[in-house]
Amino acid sequence: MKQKNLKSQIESLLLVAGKPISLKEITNTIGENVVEIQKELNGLIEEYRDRGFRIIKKDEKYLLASAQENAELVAKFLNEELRYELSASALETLAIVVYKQPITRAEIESIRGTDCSRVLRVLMIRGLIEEVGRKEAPGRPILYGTTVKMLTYLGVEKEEDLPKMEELAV
Amino acid sequence: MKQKNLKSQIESLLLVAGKPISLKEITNTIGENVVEIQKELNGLIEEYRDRGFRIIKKDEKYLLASAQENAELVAKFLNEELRYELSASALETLAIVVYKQPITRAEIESIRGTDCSRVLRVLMIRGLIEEVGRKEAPGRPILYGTTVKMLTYLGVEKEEDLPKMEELAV
Amino acid sequence: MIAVKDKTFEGPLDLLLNLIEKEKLDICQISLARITNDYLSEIQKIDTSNENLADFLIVASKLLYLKSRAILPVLSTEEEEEIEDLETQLKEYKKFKELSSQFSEILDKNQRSFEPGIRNSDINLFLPPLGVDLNYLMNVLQEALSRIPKLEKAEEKRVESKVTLEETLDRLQGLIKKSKKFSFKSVVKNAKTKGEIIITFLALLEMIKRKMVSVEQNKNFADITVQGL
Repeated sequence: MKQKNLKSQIESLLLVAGKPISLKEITNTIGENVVEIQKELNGLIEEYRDRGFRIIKKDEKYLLASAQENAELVAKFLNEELRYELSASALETLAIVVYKQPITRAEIESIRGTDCSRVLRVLMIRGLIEEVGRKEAPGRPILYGTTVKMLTYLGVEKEEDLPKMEELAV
Repeated sequence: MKQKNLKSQIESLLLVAGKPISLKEITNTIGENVVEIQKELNGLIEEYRDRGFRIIKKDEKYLLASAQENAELVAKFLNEELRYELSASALETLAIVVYKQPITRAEIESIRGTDCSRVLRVLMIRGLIEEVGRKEAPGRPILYGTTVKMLTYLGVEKEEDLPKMEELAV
Repeated sequence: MIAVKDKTFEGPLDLLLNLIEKEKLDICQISLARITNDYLSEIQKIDTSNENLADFLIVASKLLYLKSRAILPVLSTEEEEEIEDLETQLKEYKKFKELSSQFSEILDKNQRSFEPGIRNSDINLFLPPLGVDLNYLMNVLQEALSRIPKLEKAEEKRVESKVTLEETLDRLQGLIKKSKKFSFKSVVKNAKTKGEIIITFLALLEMIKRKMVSVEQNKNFADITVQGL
């Protein structure tokens, strides 16, 4: 009974939050042992795999989102494109931010060998990347990182599910 | 298999809608027999009885909400969140909505140069802005405006009394 | 993105990578030296109005360093580093190019999640920000709006300062016709950017290649005298 109750409470919080919430926030609100909560949360992640929900994990925070396999249906319902087109430059820049975050614009430009201000603006407006701080360096340049939206956009549950950089042979 | 699929589809739609939707909207989107959908929906209503979700039916529309028995927990969570003053980005978004209403999310984002879904959500939860209609444009995007309470708070009787902003084109 | 004939490239490194892969070479200094001429002839096809031309020229200058090392083996450590830089940079870039094409494959599956809809408050409340009035909001708005034009102005400036390879070539040809002989220093003394100097040098190389001029330099880093043929 208690377990069921805990699961129900976590579900309610995930739903009303509508944004990524941390294990700590859940634990503090419910006032239960963090190990128990983590266990229930992991159970929910599994359980949702054959439902219409999915739990997306980013930076130890959890977001209740729609199932990947219903993507086309949801896009139709929202009257939106399934995916807005991202240019090859934007995708290239996104990949750099994914694997090198937090990273400054100058650092991205030195990898790509070309100006990135416009693509960065596109990725910001799309919510795929965000400012995550300032680098302790002259001029204190902005540092960019990825968002949970990047994960929902690509349709993966967590960053670890993305292709691994180390596996690439050059 | 097909039944499960249908159930999953309905769940995804209820989640991304975030507001009450009609049986007709669900049926039209999925493109399935209305009797089947109704049956699945009833099944979900039953199933959720011992979970953290609840499907609330009002005026022939269905809303995915949190379970009543978790109401106290939900209120605690939201109050915790609302204790904080508005962030600089929330204030900026509010300013744009106040003077540019009715305005779509994409328009706000092109002014701010960054994704705004999260700040819009914060402003909506706090009762400062609300959906005021749809723009007659491709995709019929949602238009946001201030709530009557917010206008009153600012000392404005009606929207038309706000200082004109035409000279500052978007 | 930049269009070169029927292909588009995301930047100079993309073009370089493409040339190396076309020749089935590994990324190393020897292959970079080998494709230098191809690179130089490719960038001459670049639409001269492209604002990213300067980025392509910077890489061109690095390639020229590399090639000149074959002729002049004595280089400063700074120059050595610059060459190694290009090799490392290209290897790194290739990794991300590969990753972004893997991202493309993921996207092609048409499977994605959507965030939950923006919900009205589950508890009905009105919580206005403290001490905020119309004037305050107007200031915030004007500050937000003032950030847009700044971005456009910066781009305009970029476009203005651009000098194309074709234009430079024409100018140098004009000079040769008029005076038979000129010094390299004199033609770059009014250059506004490093890119302009590089482009002038490239134009000069092109003229040597087309056997339009001969050049003379007495010692390293001295002025170059250009003579019409």
